Amino acid sequence: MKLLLHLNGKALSADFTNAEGQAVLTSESTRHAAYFSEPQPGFFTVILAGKVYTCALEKLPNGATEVMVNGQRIPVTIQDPKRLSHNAAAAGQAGGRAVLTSPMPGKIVRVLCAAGDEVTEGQGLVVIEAMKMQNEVQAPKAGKVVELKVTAGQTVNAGEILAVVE
Amino acid sequence: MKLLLHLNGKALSADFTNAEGQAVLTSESTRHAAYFSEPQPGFFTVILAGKVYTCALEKLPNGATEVMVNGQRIPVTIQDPKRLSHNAAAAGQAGGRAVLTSPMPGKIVRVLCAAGDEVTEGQGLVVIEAMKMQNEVQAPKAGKVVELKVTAGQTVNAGEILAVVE
Amino acid sequence: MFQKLLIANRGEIAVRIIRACRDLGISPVVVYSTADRQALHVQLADEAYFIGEAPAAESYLVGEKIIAAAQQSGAEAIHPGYGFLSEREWFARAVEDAGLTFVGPSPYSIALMGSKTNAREAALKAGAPIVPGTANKLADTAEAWQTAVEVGYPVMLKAAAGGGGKGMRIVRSAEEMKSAFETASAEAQAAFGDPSVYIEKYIERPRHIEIQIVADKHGNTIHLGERECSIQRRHQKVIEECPSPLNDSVLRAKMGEAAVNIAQAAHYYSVGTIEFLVDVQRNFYFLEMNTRLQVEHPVTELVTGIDLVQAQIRIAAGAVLTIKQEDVQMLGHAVECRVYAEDPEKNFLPSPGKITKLRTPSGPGVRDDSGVYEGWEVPLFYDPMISKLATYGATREEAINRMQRALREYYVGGIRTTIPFFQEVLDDADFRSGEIDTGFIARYFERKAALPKAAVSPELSNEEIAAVMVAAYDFARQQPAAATTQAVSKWKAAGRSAAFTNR
Amino acid sequence: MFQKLLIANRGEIAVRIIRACRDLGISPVVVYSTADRQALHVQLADEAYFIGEAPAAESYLVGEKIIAAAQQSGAEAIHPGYGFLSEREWFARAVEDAGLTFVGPSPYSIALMGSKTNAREAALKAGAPIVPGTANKLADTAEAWQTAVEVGYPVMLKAAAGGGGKGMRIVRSAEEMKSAFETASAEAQAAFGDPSVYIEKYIERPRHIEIQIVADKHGNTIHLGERECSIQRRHQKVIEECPSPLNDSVLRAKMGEAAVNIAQAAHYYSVGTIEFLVDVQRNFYFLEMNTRLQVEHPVTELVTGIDLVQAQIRIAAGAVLTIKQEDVQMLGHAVECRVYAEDPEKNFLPSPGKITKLRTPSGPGVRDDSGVYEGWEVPLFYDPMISKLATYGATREEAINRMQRALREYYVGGIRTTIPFFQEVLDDADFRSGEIDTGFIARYFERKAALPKAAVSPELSNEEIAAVMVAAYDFARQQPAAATTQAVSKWKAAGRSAAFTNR
Repeated sequence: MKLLLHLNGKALSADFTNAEGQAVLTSESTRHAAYFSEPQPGFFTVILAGKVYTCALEKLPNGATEVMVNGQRIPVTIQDPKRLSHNAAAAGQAGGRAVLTSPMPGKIVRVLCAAGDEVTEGQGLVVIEAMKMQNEVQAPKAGKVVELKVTAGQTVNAGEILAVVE
Repeated sequence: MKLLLHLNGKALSADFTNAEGQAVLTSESTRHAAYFSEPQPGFFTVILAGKVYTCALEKLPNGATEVMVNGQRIPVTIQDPKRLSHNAAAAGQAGGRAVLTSPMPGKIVRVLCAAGDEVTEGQGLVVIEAMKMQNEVQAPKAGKVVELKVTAGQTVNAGEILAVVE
Repeated sequence: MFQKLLIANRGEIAVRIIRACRDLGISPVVVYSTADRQALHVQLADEAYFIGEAPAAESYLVGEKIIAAAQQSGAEAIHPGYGFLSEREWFARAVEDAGLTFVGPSPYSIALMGSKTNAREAALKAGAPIVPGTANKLADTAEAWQTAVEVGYPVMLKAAAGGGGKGMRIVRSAEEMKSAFETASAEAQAAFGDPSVYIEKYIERPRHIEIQIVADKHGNTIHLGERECSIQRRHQKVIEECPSPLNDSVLRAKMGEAAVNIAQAAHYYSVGTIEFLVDVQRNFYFLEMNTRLQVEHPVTELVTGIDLVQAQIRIAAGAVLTIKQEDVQMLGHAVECRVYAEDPEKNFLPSPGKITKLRTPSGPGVRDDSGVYEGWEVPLFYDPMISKLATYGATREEAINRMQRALREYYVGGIRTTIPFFQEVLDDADFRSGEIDTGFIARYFERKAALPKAAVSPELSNEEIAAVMVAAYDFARQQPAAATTQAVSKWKAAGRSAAFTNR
Repeated sequence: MFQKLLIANRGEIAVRIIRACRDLGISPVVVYSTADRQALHVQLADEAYFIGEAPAAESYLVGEKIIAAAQQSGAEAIHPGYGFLSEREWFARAVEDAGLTFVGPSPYSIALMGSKTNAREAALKAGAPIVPGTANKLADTAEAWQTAVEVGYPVMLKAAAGGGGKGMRIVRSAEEMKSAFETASAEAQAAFGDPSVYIEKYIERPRHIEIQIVADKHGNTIHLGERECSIQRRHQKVIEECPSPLNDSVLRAKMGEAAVNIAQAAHYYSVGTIEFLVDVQRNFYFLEMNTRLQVEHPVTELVTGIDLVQAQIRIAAGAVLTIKQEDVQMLGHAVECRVYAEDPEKNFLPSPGKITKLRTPSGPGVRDDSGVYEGWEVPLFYDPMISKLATYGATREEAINRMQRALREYYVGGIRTTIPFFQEVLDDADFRSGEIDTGFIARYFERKAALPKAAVSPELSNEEIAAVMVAAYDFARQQPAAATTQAVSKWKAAGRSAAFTNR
């Protein structure tokens, strides 16, 4: 089948087939043949001209796909409207507007600013705690806190919006 | 729900419920309560009055169920027409008729008798090989080989009928 | 010897203590919180008792619940592990008052050495060199500023009740003091229920080297040599070794003697650790004593052949040390890497969550002390360490090579871990040469950032081809059958052939 | 040292050799058959080459294919592992003729010692005591009868080209000879491609004790002490120890010297093993030499600290032995259990099939050299061993206790294994006391059969209650939703609560 792929800053169109454990990837008119098997669910062995590549498939919460190949993490995007939109949503920055998102799941232990505050770049705005470690989320730019979404004591997920600085 | 159970030579009727990780088994008007969880598929933790029982569920090819409890293998049969019929089929002996079945998956390396032969009890009839080990299947009783189902070179599964002695 | 022992902890250390109990023929009993209903330590124990909600303050830090569980189970002793209640004098006392044995030092020794301020005074009395600074708990930022000026910047803020780097901050100027003081106090409060912090001089490029002590209740005290713990991030150890790459038997003897003196001055029994800073001239300064088992105890076990947890339990039961100082042999070399659920690419941010796939290393010279399993969801309430991986070799090089081999075999899916970080560090020239100090990781990341970015080659590497094949295969099998019949039929074929290859 | 090495084997030993390569910085290359496309050794290698169909005669026994794969990959050496081609003179010669290095002894030594008949003569020349019998290959049953009468019953039939108990039969009377001779010859043919068998005197209640030899290509030969391998079923080792429970340093020195003499008489280099029988008076008789790595090598590695596979590879590369006989230290005690895919309740019948669930042991003193993973289907074409589990302790008791702990943690679902058997044997009084010989298992099963059956108690034990709960839970969740709505809703609830406990 034909695919549109993006990985490591490369965009390529490719044709992929797999039958009887033999996979063939044709891209830029180059043909790559491999022995292809999935010994455990999500765990693959790809043998290219004798070289063994042990691959683990990882689906990220945001829907993106990463493949660990011999310990090297390679993000791969395949043409798929749903996922592309996802990725769009993930991009937090928009013009002069800076959206602060939580870098990890955790509990808000302190809020160091109030809506309307003028803040300087690097100023600590919120302190989050997870696994006994406190993490201070700082203003990515100088400006005004136009939105403050969290209060001390509440728990947040990774990527959840904390505040907006304009 | 009500169940009819057979295990370790005991037959009992019991009522079993499980909600919010709390399991209750009532049998012979005795009530047993436990913390019940399945940390991995088919792998259970049952805590009875503080005592921990790690259980692994095993489905045998013949449809029977066995539970490994802290390393002890306990076969459990629950009223279920399908399985009961299975077990009936499994019982090989019928009157003066002795059905020889393969004790393991493997390859028939030698057939030591022919259909119609008179054989003595304990006489070797077929030699099966698996994992580099040869195993001689012997006549369970003296009598006549009325059926011979296998020939040298073929592979058989565990429980497959090899011959019938009458 | 005890018939039954309760473990007042969780995670990998609870599993480690369960194993020591099995080796001694003792029946292990554990406790667990809501978050740990399906934890590995519960599955491996003989008995398990529920003690409360996920936050430690409602479960693993509630002494009465733990002692009640011990009494309900009929356990004769309680092992506190590390962290949680392991260095709380009141808990050790409460355990003894309940007629049970505390597997650790006496409440007196905990009170004396558990508080670093008292410990420094004790060390001075024992004639051990200490780091310049004052042992006083700071009342407020004002006092912090004043003390810092007396000691001279840079200074280190430390939690008085602390350990494991929680509540520690380097302060290089007066400006940094206020927020550092507040964060350190808050962390100290969160981690130990005590916000007290104190100040000491910050020594540049120090090695963190500690001495393992073993002492019985009959006055016999020996040391099992040193551990090098200089590889730290956020003042918390991530890689430890035994012996130190310095492997200086003269220094070992001097530090060992100082450590034994300090332990004896504290009337110490059980296993314990005296931590020192060693400067570039190989002067050493007493830092603190940990009156408990250390995370990094396996490297000492591998090199000395002595099981420290078994020794700790035997000592608690009143056994006399059978091994003399001169009997202690250090053979070969051991390295430990702490596998944390953290993202090394994001400044070691915690990465709790479900372990979707787990492959653990094994084979010669490899020891994996893990607290997790495939399918386990690492809770965000507790310490991020999921396993301590240790390797042993005849030489430091062999131990490191085996660690690289083990890390290569180790795969944890679904969460980020420090494994890729270790794979890079273990190949670092400075690390290989043993040129390390507590500033190693900071410099390592500076070096790494300074490296020129590799240009994107238009060619697909084999790794990229493999990645694309896997992603494409997964993408295709998710398409509705109708969409790509021809392809789907092929997946079916592949499925069949895959099935065949196993027959 | 080699840059790249090809491993001409499969299963756990291929994985073991891969790990040694990693430790030495050598790139491991493997070969695989149709049945092994998804095998663990393929997943862990740097390169893997397909060499044919599942039956060994079409793949792992085809020397040309293996040498061709080595040349294609650019490997400089071939490690044969054990079994398969490891003791085939022609293969060792073919490897050298192809300009590659054979990681093992010279073709000359293999030819001399690989055939037990020649080996017995060599041992006699070296002045080592041998078991009464004749070294001649038997032409037919008639000659077997005649020779047996000369030696005197009971006698042992043995495969001339054999090892590992394949093609061995005890014969206690003339009546048993015919079928025993035929089966032994057939097994020898199947296992080694050579039906030749010979006869020797069967010694009653002998211990099987072997000496590990290490010799370089420069004439340096040392021994690494003994291994006790008396626990055998079907003349194949299942439990091994180092040192022997006899732990007799005088006997060790005598046997070691005899072993070194035999090895030197054979101009032997590489690692190798001299097997002896030891009778109740502690007289020892040369049995055979295995001119290859042994399955049970880990127990020697754990006690001496020497990596035998690394040593073997270094020696093949021409390295000089740096360790002298007097440097060899034996510290502590190690035990190995061979985990076979066999049903101990059915006379150890092979139990190939899919491993539906796998939990492997870990922690202090535990080493699991496994060749399988969860989801792997154990093929019926090859040896049934799926893992060799070894434990180490300061004493024999600690090593055994740790083995019990490890076996308790070990769970293999979907197939039967020898794990439950080991758990029973390790608690056997005779085994614990070290009162063992090659007849141990037979007597063990007699003792077991003689035990009175436990009466069925009407009460449900806790184990039975747990089993019933699990079976009932599984039964209920398989019912169509309509059937038991009320129940099903509860399963849903349980599902939810289960989900919660992980958050």
